[in-house]
Amino acid sequence: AGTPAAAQQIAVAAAADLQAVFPEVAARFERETGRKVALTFGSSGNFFAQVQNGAPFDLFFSADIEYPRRLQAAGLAESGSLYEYATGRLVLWSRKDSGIDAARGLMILADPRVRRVAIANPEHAPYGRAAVAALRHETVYDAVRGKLVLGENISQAAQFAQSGNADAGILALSLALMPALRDTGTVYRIPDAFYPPIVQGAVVLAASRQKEAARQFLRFVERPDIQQLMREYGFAPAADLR
Amino acid sequence: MSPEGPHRALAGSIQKRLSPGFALDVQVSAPAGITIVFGESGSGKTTLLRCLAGLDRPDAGRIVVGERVLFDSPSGCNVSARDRGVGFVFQQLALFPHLSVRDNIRYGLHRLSPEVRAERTRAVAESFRIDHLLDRKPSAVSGGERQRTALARALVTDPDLLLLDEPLSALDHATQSRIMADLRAWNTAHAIPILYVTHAHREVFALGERVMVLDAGRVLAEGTTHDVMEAPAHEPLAQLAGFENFFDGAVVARRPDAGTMQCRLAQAGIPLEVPLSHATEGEAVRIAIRAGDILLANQEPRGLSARNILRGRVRSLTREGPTVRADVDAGAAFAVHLTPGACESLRLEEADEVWLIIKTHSCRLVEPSGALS
Amino acid sequence: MSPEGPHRALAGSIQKRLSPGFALDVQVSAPAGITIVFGESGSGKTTLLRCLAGLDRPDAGRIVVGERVLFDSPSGCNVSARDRGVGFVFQQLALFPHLSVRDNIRYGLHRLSPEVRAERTRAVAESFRIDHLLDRKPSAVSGGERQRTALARALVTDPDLLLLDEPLSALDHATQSRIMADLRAWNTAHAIPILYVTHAHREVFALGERVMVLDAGRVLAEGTTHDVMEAPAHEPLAQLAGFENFFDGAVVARRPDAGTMQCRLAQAGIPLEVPLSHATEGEAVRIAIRAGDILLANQEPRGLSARNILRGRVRSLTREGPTVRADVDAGAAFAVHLTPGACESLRLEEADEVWLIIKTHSCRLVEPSGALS
Amino acid sequence: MDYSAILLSVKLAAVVAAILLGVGLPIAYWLTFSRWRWKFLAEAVVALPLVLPPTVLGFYVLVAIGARSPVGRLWTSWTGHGLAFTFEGLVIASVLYSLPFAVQPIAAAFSQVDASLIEASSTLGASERRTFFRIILPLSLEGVIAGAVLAFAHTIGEFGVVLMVGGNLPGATRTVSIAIYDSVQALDYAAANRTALLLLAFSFVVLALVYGLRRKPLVAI
Amino acid sequence: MDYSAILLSVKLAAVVAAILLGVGLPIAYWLTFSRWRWKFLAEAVVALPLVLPPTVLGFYVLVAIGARSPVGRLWTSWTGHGLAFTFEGLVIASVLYSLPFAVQPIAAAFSQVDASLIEASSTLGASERRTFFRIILPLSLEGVIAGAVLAFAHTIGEFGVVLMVGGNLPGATRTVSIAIYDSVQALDYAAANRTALLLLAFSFVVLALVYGLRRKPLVAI
Ligand SMILES: Nc1ncnc2c1ncn2[C@@H]1O[C@H](COP(=O)(O)OP(=O)(O)OP(=O)(O)O)[C@@H](O)[C@H]1O
Ligand SMILES: Nc1ncnc2c1ncn2[C@@H]1O[C@H](COP(=O)(O)OP(=O)(O)OP(=O)(O)O)[C@@H](O)[C@H]1O
Ligand SMILES: [Mg+2]
Ligand SMILES: [Mg+2]
Repeated sequence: AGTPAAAQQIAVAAAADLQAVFPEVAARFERETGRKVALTFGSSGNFFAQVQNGAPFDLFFSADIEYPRRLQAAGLAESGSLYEYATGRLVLWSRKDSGIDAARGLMILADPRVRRVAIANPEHAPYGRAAVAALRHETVYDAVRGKLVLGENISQAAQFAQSGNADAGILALSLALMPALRDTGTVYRIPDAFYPPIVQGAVVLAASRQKEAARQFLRFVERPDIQQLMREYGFAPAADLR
Repeated sequence: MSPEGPHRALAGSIQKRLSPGFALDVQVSAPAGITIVFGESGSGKTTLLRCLAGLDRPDAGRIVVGERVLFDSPSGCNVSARDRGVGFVFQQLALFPHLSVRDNIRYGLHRLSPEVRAERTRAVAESFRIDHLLDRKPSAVSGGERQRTALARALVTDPDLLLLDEPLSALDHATQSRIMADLRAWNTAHAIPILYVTHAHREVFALGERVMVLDAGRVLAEGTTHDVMEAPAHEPLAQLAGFENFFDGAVVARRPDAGTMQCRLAQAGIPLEVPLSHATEGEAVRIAIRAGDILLANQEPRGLSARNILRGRVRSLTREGPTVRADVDAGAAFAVHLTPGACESLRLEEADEVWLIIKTHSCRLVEPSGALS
Repeated sequence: MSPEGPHRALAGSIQKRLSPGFALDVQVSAPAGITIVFGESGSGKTTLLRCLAGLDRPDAGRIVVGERVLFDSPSGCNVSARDRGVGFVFQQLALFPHLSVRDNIRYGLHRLSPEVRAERTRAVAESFRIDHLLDRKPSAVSGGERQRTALARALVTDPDLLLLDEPLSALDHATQSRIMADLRAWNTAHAIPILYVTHAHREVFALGERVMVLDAGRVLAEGTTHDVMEAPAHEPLAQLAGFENFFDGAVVARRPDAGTMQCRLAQAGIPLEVPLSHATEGEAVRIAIRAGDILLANQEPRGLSARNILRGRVRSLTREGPTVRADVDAGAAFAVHLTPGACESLRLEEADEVWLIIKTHSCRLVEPSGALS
Repeated sequence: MDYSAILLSVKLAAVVAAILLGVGLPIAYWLTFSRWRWKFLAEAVVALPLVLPPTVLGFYVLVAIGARSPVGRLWTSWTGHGLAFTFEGLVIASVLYSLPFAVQPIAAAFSQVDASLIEASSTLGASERRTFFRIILPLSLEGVIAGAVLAFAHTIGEFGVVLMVGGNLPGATRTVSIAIYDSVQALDYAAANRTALLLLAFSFVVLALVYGLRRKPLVAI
Repeated sequence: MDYSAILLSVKLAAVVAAILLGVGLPIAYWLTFSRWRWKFLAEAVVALPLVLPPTVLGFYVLVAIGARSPVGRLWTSWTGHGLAFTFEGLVIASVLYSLPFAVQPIAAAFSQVDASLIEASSTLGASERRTFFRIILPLSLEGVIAGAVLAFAHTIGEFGVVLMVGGNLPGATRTVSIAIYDSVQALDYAAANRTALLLLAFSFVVLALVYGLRRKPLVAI
């Protein structure tokens, strides 16, 4: 990462749920600044481990604010750079041909016709934790518990539901808005109050050699027009819930 | 129904091209009993056996054992090796390396009851003197023991046709003789056709009622051991049959009434009386004489019926296995075999003057090499 | 420095246990030249060769070729097979199946320049008549051709010691004779020790200056071919050497001045004059007579120096390879070999009355089987 | 520590290895001894599952056995429940994915068996079946062991396919590889290390037993 | 379509297969011919990398060669840049992970070579090296091909280890398997299918070439 050409480019590690929106964000940034942005999507847990071992990223947009926080505490992220750039939102999604109308809310999951419910793994995925909280909130958790199948991440949970192997899935709104799901399923927006906010945080990494450019991108994401774009893709601005 | 009857005989015609330089093209017929397949290295003996066993597919031909058609190219019939009921001893043995000698032997007996298997295995192992090796792997027995194992493995299955590719080549004479006796006894009891490939004259005479001689993929001669080996028609055959003396000559006079002809050898003009043939006077002939058919005397013999008596001088005496070979110069060079006893009783020494006594009927007229092919 | 000198000789003592039932324990010494290793199947010939070549490690012993120690158990010296400079023809050939005949032959020549390799390969292939097969894989040549390839592969490397395990067993007599002549010429040119395992008497007499006879892992006899094969000390050795007649007898009278003893055979009390030995009067002896050393006459012979003349009757006449075997009942059963020529000139028929003529010195006194081991 | 996950993995790997031997031996046999001209194309196809990332292969399998596929429907009509997220589904996916590991070494070993031994067997009246079980298979033992070990170990370690088809159900489809992965993702490295160590130790013992107890390499004649 | 990812994968797989042949042949040779009593333990160790989930193995490799490890620091002091998240790092991780796929079939093939041919070679004065290259290796060709194919195909398809050690950096360590994975994760199935199909087609051609062009199976004498 030492060549001048590479110096022009900001390497961004981004949580998997940003896969829909970030290419657009990066494109706009490039258009405005002429700086290229290299996006890498993946599991936040993996990024955390990689950053600890010297991954050459300038910025880390995590799906879970816990990871950037820890990086900052360990001195691996620039102190004070932590920024809550968005909040994830949950939906209940079901295939149109499954005979289950997701719009009827989480209670439908207790229906015996619903045999499998896909969520992300609550052990390490924020959307999974939120899904469990929402189920608890609606007091269907005990009824649904035995029906849960766990995806490694929220994307995989979506694949379970979308392929029809799970009758319903508790997914990220950002995914439900993607054409593959939007056109084929029924959706229920789970109220924000049912689960603790899925606050997503970003940091500039301490090892970055172009911190100024990294900060610039971070500020760019803060801009109202970009936040609006994020909203269109299913994210709430972090400030909304604070 | 006599067990020797033609109903168990092998009859076949096989054509098979192996390389641009070699093609097998033979008619083979073998009654019950041992037929020796004889021929120089590379003459196609193994190929013939492989075709009969169904391991190689002939390009064309037909193979019948008894009433059973094993292969017939026009009709596309081709019985698989495993259903041919053929016992095969491979030249390279092909013992199963991971099985004990016992398991090798009883491998082909899987359709029989355990008791019968055990009994047959025991019996054949005993008769081939490998019963003390039954639990060893083939890698832990000697070359000759391996050969006996391979033979036992093929014989024990009671095949309808037995194909043996030099089965005794790695054995000492005593063991060979014992196994040949076993084989003869087996043959009497089973009366199936046996093709037996060998290079050893010893085995030819000891075992074979019939001989089939191959040369360059063709049948050079076929018939009883006596006819083929004693009266060979061609020089190559004569060489294979162990004739050592070959001479060019010309017919001087025919004596149809006596059944003889007078010839003159090209070398030194030696006169020789030979059996009558179709050759006309003046025609060139080729004469073959077996070294063992010539008698040696250390004084001029008198009053003998033999018409050919030549004077010569011993050039050298060499011991060759059980016989002594004398090279005698009698105008032409003659090789003569004697027993060591005869050699001693004649008190033969090199450079001695001797007389060669050659019976008329020991002189065979053969087609010279060139006339063939 | 004569090439026959002891400086190139092989000397060794080898002990090796293969199984509870078999152990090799031999002293071996072989000067430059061909030493035949002879012995029945399973007697340890291959094991001996493998130890010499460094393929098996003796339990104890010492192996020296010329001045060079190849193995010495006390000092722990054990030169690896590849550094022993030994040429080995395996009984099972062990040709490399993925290499052409040419590449097999030149495999051992990797240290030479390409021209020398090519030339040597060409020369040896020509002399073994496999030059037309050079481009084929071993699987596409005949058994005898494979054997010639294996021999060529070992000879071409110019070894310091040559170990041949039945190298000609799959060849016809004519090819055998040609290769034996080549081998004798090669031997003259190279003057290294050659150990040559064979079961064929033919090869023993044609090639060997010296013979070493193994039996059950021990050296039964050793010496010049003549001494070992003509005057065997034991009955087993005599059997291996091709003696066919064995008789029990007892000494009747010793005649030290004549160098003879008068004996009487246990069967039918037949009197027989034999060479003098240490046996005392009345002592039991075992007498061996080679079938080829007995002369047959069809009328009572007169004025012969031979002292043993027995009257008998022909029981059967059998053709055996190049000789005829007559079984004669002369009180005891005698096997007699004649040449076919002699047989015909005597006009022998079964049941004819004949006289057996046995020279005193054709009767060998041997230790009976039981006396051994 | 998640012992049930370890047990499940071992069970899965054993079942998969056993099935792969059952399926892999005939395939390897055909690949080795068939004289079909275009056989090499089939050989290439056998190796193909390998080049797909496991999760992607898993995704395709998920679609193929899913409720909407004919296979899935057939299975559901038989058993009353879907294939996905069941042990059976895991087995199918793992068998597919590990097939090349079993077939390739076995086929390679078969092709090294001396053809003359096969000929000898047939002249002794043995059926193809008997020749296979008594001659070809024992002489290829090393290759068969290699294939079985690769299939077994690989199934223990595989998690992409398993995750995709299994759905991480504790006790049913949560294998030890997923458990370790989850611990790593949850940044619980200590737990991950413990489980990994246990798994390694166990696997080591199993493999050492396999290698230690197998027969000595054979020497051909 | 991400051609650079395909290229990268092919390059990685080729380099890894080549290295695995270089490393795997001696290891397989030792495993086959060594007379060490405890050899079977070493055989078990060789198969061990397989039983760990790839991402977990990748995680351990990352820690082992990462910026904070001695290996990583040494490498950085030599080359000026880290080992993790580079092509070299990918190579190391993949070699480790695919080692058993190369070693096992090769060792199995070696053990089937007729011992008397090795003896014959040594009596002809050949060094161990020459015997290996001229006799053992060619006679084990099928097994070596199987090992190389498994290593190659497996490296193409592997993504757990590569993801962890490589970090999915476009152009540098984003292999085609990760690219397909990304497409599936982004629910862009059309893109995933296109890339997967292309990859399958390409791999099929490569494998068919390998199998079609290899020499006929040899028949031992
Ligand atoms: N690996 C082994 N383990 C146990 N016994 C063996 C082993 N190899 C050979 N033997 C036995 O040792 C004896 C000698 O074997 P060797 O191969 O040296 O005999 P040979 O004289 O070469 O016989 P042949 O003429 O039949 O080849 C035989 O009885 C054989 O059964
Ligand atoms: N697969 C093959 N391809 C081409 N030529 C072959 C093949 N197999 C054998 N030959 C050739 O065919 C001829 C006959 O071979 P075959 O093995 O039948 O001879 P043979 O009579 O058994 O000889 P031997 O006594 O040496 O065993 C030989 O010249 C040999 O070189
Ligand atoms: Mg042959
Ligand atoms: Mg031997």
